[in-house]
Amino acid sequence: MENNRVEEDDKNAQNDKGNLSGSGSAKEKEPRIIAFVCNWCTYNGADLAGTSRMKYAENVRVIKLPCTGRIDPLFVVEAFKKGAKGVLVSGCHPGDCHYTSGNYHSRRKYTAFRDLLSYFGVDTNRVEFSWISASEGNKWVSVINDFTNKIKSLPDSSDIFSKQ
Amino acid sequence: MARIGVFVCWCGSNIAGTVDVKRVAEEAAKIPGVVEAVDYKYMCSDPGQNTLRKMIKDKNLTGVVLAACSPHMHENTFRKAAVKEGLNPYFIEIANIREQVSWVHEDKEKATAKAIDLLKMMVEKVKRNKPIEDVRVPLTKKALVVGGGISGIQAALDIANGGVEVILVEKEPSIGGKMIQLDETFPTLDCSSCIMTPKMVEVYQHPNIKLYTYSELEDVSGYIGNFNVKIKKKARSIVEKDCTGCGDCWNACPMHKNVKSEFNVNLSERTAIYVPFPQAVPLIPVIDRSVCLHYKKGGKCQKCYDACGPKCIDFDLQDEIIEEKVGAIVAATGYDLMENSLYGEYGYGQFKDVISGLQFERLLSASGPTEGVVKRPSDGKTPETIVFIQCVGSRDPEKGVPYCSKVCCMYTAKHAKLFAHKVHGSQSYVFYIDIRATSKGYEEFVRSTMENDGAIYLRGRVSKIYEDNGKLIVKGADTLSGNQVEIAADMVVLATGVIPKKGSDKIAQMLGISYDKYGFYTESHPKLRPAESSTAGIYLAGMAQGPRDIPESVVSGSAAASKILGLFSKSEYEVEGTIASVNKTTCVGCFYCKRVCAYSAISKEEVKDRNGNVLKVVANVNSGLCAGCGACVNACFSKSIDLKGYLDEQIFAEIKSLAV
Amino acid sequence: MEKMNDKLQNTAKELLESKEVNLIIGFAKGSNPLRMRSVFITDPKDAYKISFNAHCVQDLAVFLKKPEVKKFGKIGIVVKGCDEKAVNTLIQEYQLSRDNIKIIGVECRGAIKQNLADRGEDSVKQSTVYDKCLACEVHTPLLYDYLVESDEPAFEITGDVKPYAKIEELDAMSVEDRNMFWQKEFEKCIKCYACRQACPLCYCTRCIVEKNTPQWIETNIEETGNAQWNMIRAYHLSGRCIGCGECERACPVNIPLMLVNEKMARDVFEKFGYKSGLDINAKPVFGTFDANDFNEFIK
Amino acid sequence: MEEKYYEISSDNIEKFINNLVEQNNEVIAPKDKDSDTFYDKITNFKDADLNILLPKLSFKEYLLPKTETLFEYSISGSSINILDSLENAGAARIINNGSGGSDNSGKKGGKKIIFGSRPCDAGAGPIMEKVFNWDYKDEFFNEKFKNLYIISIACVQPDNYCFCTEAQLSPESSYGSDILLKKGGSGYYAKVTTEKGLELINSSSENSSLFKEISKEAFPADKDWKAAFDIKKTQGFLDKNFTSNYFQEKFLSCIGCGICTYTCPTCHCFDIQDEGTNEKGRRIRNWDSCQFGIFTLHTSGHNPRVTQGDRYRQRLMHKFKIYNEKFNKYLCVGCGRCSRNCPEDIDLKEITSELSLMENSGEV
Repeated sequence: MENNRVEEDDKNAQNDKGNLSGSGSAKEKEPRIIAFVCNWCTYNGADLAGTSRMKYAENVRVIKLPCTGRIDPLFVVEAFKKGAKGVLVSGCHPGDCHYTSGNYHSRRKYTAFRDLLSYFGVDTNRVEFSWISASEGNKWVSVINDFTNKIKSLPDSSDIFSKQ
Repeated sequence: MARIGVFVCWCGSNIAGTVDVKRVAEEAAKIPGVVEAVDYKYMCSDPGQNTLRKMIKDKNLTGVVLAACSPHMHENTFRKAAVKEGLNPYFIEIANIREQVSWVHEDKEKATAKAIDLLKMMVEKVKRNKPIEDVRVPLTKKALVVGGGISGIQAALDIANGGVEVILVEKEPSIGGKMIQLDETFPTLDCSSCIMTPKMVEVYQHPNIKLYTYSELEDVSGYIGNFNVKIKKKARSIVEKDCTGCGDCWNACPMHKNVKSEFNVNLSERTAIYVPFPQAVPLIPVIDRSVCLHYKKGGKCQKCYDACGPKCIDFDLQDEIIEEKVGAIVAATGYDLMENSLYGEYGYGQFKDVISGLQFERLLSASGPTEGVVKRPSDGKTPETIVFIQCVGSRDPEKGVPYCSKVCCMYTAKHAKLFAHKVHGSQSYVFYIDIRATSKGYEEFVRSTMENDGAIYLRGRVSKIYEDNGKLIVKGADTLSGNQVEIAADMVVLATGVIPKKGSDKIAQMLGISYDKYGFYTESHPKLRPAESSTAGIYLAGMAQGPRDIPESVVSGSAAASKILGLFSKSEYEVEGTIASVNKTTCVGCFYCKRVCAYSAISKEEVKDRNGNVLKVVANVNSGLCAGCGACVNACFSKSIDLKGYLDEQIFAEIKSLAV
Repeated sequence: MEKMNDKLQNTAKELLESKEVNLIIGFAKGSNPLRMRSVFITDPKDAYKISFNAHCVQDLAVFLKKPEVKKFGKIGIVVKGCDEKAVNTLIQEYQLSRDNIKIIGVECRGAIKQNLADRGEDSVKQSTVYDKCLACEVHTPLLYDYLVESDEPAFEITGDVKPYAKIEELDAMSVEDRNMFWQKEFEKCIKCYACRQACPLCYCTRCIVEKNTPQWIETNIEETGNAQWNMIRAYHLSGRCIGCGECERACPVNIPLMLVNEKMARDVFEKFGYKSGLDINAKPVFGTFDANDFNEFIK
Repeated sequence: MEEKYYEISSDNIEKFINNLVEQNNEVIAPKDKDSDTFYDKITNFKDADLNILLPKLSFKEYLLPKTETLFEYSISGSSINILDSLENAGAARIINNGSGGSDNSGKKGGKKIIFGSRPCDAGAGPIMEKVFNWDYKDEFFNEKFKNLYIISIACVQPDNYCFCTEAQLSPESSYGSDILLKKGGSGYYAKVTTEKGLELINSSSENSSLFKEISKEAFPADKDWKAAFDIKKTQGFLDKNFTSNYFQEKFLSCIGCGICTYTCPTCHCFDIQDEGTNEKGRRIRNWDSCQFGIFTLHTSGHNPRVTQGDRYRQRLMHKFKIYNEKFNKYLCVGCGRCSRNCPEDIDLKEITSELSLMENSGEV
C-alpha cells in the first residue's frame, strides 16, 4: 500500500509539472543533492566556479546560510526526509570563518551528529562535509562531482529518513 | 496572503542561452502565491529595475524573487529599487540561476529544471520573510584608549587629531610604556626618548585628550557606541592641578635609595614620592604608599609636604571612580617580559652580571642609572666581553612559549652594536637559533653588527653559566661548527621573550573580547580585520595582540584610530537587521547561545513579574553586537532563538520546496 | 539498612528545622514493598518517611526542573552518584544555583531493575542491577553537602563485564543491519515523550517537538516521526546525558534508549575527551570548541 | 440480543482461533515481545500469551490509531484538492507500524479480532464509543469499532493495582466483549452477548460445531467481587474539592510523562496536525495527553492548568466526575496500567481510594 501512495504522488507530480523533465520524473535517475553552504566562503567559491564557466553535475541545489555555524544538523534530517539522497555541508576553512568560530562549533556538532546518523543506520556516505574557500571554485566542482558520483553509486537507501 | 512577483533575467544570453527562461517564468506563475512572473533581458539595467518597480507598485507585491545572477552581484541593486517603492528591502530574494545554473551546466533541460527548483525555493523563502529593519545604534563620539604606550599614544593622537575626544587611561604614573625605557631604536638608531617625548607631551597638551595616569579600568558595560566605563583613578596623594613638577618634594624625601626603580628595571633606586623618570608625562609625582614613612609610621613624616611650595601634597586623597561614556575602545595594554629566572642554568638573580635585555637598554641610556656608560652591576666596571643569549623563553614550548617574540633578534643586534660603539675594543658574542630580520633595513642592520662591529654570532644554545674569578664562564654549543664553546664574559644579556601584560586577561574579560591561549588578544579576523576585536566597537593595538616592533605598533595604533574615526563619521552606527532574536517566552536560560557567541552579543536578562520577583533569566541579543552568524540558533535546543533573514521556517520551506 | 536511613532522616530533619532548606526530596516506600517513590517533605516531623534501598531507581534530580518544585527555593535532595551528575549538569547549564541546593549524597550499591523487582527480585547482584551500575564510577557522589554511607557491601562482579554490550554488537553490524535494528525499535514508540519527561536534563520550557513553525519533528506516531524524535532527543542529549537511564526505565514500550545515550557519551569522550556531569564549572562540550578538533571526515 | 452460553474445550478454542486466522481475519492477542507482553497480530493460537494478567499497553490503538490520516490535500496554483481518507480508504495512506496496530484504513480495513483481552480492556470500547458519538459522529472511530470483535477471557486473580470492581466492572464482566470466556469445564465456558459474537461463532460450520450451547444456569456464576472502596465517594470528593491542596501536593511527584494516558484504554484525547511539503500534505490526528503542559497552553501564553497537580486533577475529574455526569459511567476500567507503568509509582487505585476516604472523613 505504501507503493500506492508513491505512484499517486508521481501522478500528481507529473500533472503539476507538465512535461517538464525536471524534479518530478527525473528523480528515478537523478538523485537530489542539497547543499547547505555558508555565504562567505563556499557560496563565493560556487560563484567563482560559475564565473570561471566550470561545469559540474546538475544534481545539487544550494541553500545559502550566513555561516556553517547556522547549519543545524537537523536540517540534514529534514533534507533526507524530503527526499534528498545526499546532503553537503560546506563552509570556510578552519581559521577563516567570517564569524571567527562558527565553523569550529559546527564541526563539533557534525562530528557527533554523523556518529549518531551512522549508529541509527544511515549511510554517512550520504552526508558530506567540506571546507571550500571563496577561491576554490575548482574544489567546489570536484566536491560536487565526486559527491554526485558517490551518491549515484550507492544502493537505494532504506534508512529511516529515506521513507516518506 | 502573499503576493509575489517573479522576474526571470536573461542576462542577455548568459542565462537565456542555457536556461529556457520563458518556461521558468511559466512554471513560476503556477506557484501558489505568485501573482505574476515575467522574463526580461537585463533586470539590472535601468529599464529592468523600472519593470521591477512598476510591478511592485501595480500589483501591490509583498515580495519579489529574481531569478538572475548571484545575490553577491545585484542583491543590493534590487533592494534599493524595491525600497523606492516602499517595499522592505529584505523582501527581495535572488535565485542564482547564472553562477549556479547557466554558467555551470550545458544540458538545457536539466538546467531549466534546476533553475525552476532554485526559483521555487526562493519563492517559498520570500513568502515567509518578515520585515527587517536595519539596526541603528546611537553613537557617543568619544573614544577610550587603554594603555599609554606607543600604540596607545598613537591611537589617541590620531583620534584626537581627527577631532574626536579621547580618554587615555594608563596604569603607571606616566605614559610612555616600554618604548620610553629604550635607549636607541633599531634599525635607524634614533634615540627613543627623543622621538617619544614629543608625542607624550602632545598627548598631554592635546585639547581633545583627557589623560588619566596612575589609573585603571574598573568596569565596562554597554556595547558599541554606548559603553559605560568606570575608571579607578588611584590616589596619587598630590593635588595634580597645583603641582608644578619642581622636584622639591622628592628631593626632600628621606626614603631615597630605598626602593628599586621600576623604570630602571631595578638597576637604580627611587624615593617614596617620585616621578618614574625625569621626562615623565605628566610630570607630577606620586607617593608610593607602600613604602612612604608618612603612611607607615602614622603620619609623622611629612618632609615632602614641608618642602612643597604650592602645598599640593594631600596625604588623605582617596581613590576616585570616574565614569565616562564612550562609543569605542582601543585595547593597547602592551606586554611584559618573561621571567628571566626561567632558565636556572643562566644564573639570573644568582649572578649580578647576568641581566635582561631591558636592563641593558637602561645601562645604555643616557638617562639611565649609569648615564649611558656601560658598567656592570656587580662592581661598576666597564665590561669588555658580553655574551648575548637570544630566544630566552621564546620558541621553547618546553620551558617558555612556542612563538617567536619577534623583536629580540633586532634588539640584540642593536645591543651588540651600541656596546661596540660605546666600549672600544670590546667583544660581543651572540647565541642565536635563527636570525629573523625581515623588515626594511633590518637584515642590513644585523649584517653590519656582525661585519662592522665585530659581533660574533654563534648558532646554538647556552647550556650553563658559572662564575669563575670575576668572570662569567658561558658554556654553549656552536652547532654550525659542531664545537663546544666556552666564553669568559664580563656580562651576559638575556633576550627574554615577550608575554602579554599581566592583568590584560582581566581587561579582556571586562571588555568582553577574546584572547588566545597565551593571553594575546585575538583579532576579529586575523587577516581581514586585524584592528578589530571580536566585539564590535572594541579595537586592538600594539603588543597586546602579539609580539611586534615599534613601527608595527604605531601602524596598529593608527589603524585602530582610523577604524574609530570611520565609525564616528556617521551619525549612527548601522548594522544589517539580519540578526538573532530571542523568544523570551520559551527561552529556558541554558545560555548555550551565550557560550557559542563570538561577539559577546548575548546577555542575561531577568524576566520579572509585576511585583518585581524574578521569574526566570533568559537570553537577550544585543543588536549592536550581533553579527548575524546564527551560531546561537544552532546551539538552542528549544529553538527559542532565530535569525532574521534566515529563519528556521524559511530554511525548512526551502527544503520542502525541493521535496521529491 | 537502619543506620543509613537514620542518618538520612536526621540530615533531612536538621536541614528543615534549621530552615536551610524549605523542601527535601527523598525516597519513601512505594505502592508495594519492592517499589520506592519520591517524597516531598517540608515538615521536619515527616522526615521519618525518608529511606533508601536498592529499589530507589528514580533520579530525583528530574524534579529540580519542575516549576512547582523550584518555587520552594532552597531544596535538599537525596541523590545517588549517577543522579548527582544530573544536578551538576543542571548547575553547569544555569538551571539551578549551587547556593539553592543541598545535596544529600547517598552511597549507592546498585539499583535493582524495576521490571525484575516487579516480578519479586529483591537482591542486588550482577544479574539484577542496571547496566549503569555495572560500570558505575560514582558509587559515592562526586559533589555533596552531606554524605550518607551505605551499610551494604558492594556486590560482586565476576567475569568480563561489558555493560551495554549491545553497543559493540551494533557497531560491528553493517549500516543496513543497524538500520533494521533501530527501525524495529522505533516502530514501537508511541511518542508519549516519557523519555523526555523522565530526563532530568530535558528541561526546556518548550520542547523542540512542540515547535510547529517550522515543524522540526513530524508529529505522526509512525516510523518516520518516531525515528526523527528519537534522533533529535539523542542529539540534544549527546555530550549532556549523564547516564541515569531514566528515559529507558520510563519507556512503556521498552526501547533501549540507553544504547543510544551511552553510545553518544562514548563517542563524545573518544572525540573530545569530555564526560558530562563531572564538573559544575566545565564548559559543555557543545558550548565550546578546539581549533584542533577532529577533522577527519571533512574534505 | 439474548445472551447465549456455550462450552468449548481447550483444543477447540485453539482450533477456533486458528480458523479465524485462516479465514483471513486479523487476530490480535497478547504476545511476548522484548520480555514484556503487548497486543500484537498472531498467526497461530500458540503465539498468544494467555497466562499474563494484562499486556503492557491496551488495544486502544485498534480503535483510535496512534496516528490517523483524516484527509490528504494538494495545492496547485490557487486550487486545493482534498482526498478524504475515509471515502477513499483504498487510496489513502496506509500506515502499518509492524506492531499490527495503527491501521487507519477506514472502511475497507476489514474485521479485526481481539483475542484474550481482559474484561477491563474490553470494557473500554463502549466507554470510548460514547465520547465519539454523543455529538459529532466520528466515523473514523465508528468504522473501527464496528469492525473490532472482542473475545475476552475473565480474570481469576487481579493484582494489587487492579480495581475494575471499584470502577464498576468486574474481573468477570462481559461488558464490551462480544464473547467472554471463563476458564472451566473442558476448557472454557463462553458467554456471547452480541450479534458480532455470534457472527464469529457461526463464521463457518466447523466453528459453530466447536461450541456446545449450554443453559444460562450451566454457565459458572461470577464470584462475589467486593469493592475495596466506593468510587461514588471518590466522585463526591471531586465534586466539592476542585481547589483542594491534595492535588498540588500529591502530584509534586508527577513528572508529566503521560504514560498513564498513553497506556490507558479509555483516554482518547488527540491532537490534529498537518504534515507535508509546501504543495501537498495530509491532516492527521495523533494521540495526545492532558498531562502535557502544552495541552492547554493558550496562544496568548496563558495556561489554565499550570501545575502538574492541575493536570493530574483534570485526569481524575474527567475520569471520575465529568464523564460520569454525562454518561453515568466512569471513564476508567480499573485496569491499573497507569499505576503499573508509572515511572514515579503514582498509584491510581491508591489515589481514588484515598479520595473516597477523605470524602468519608470530610477531610479536604
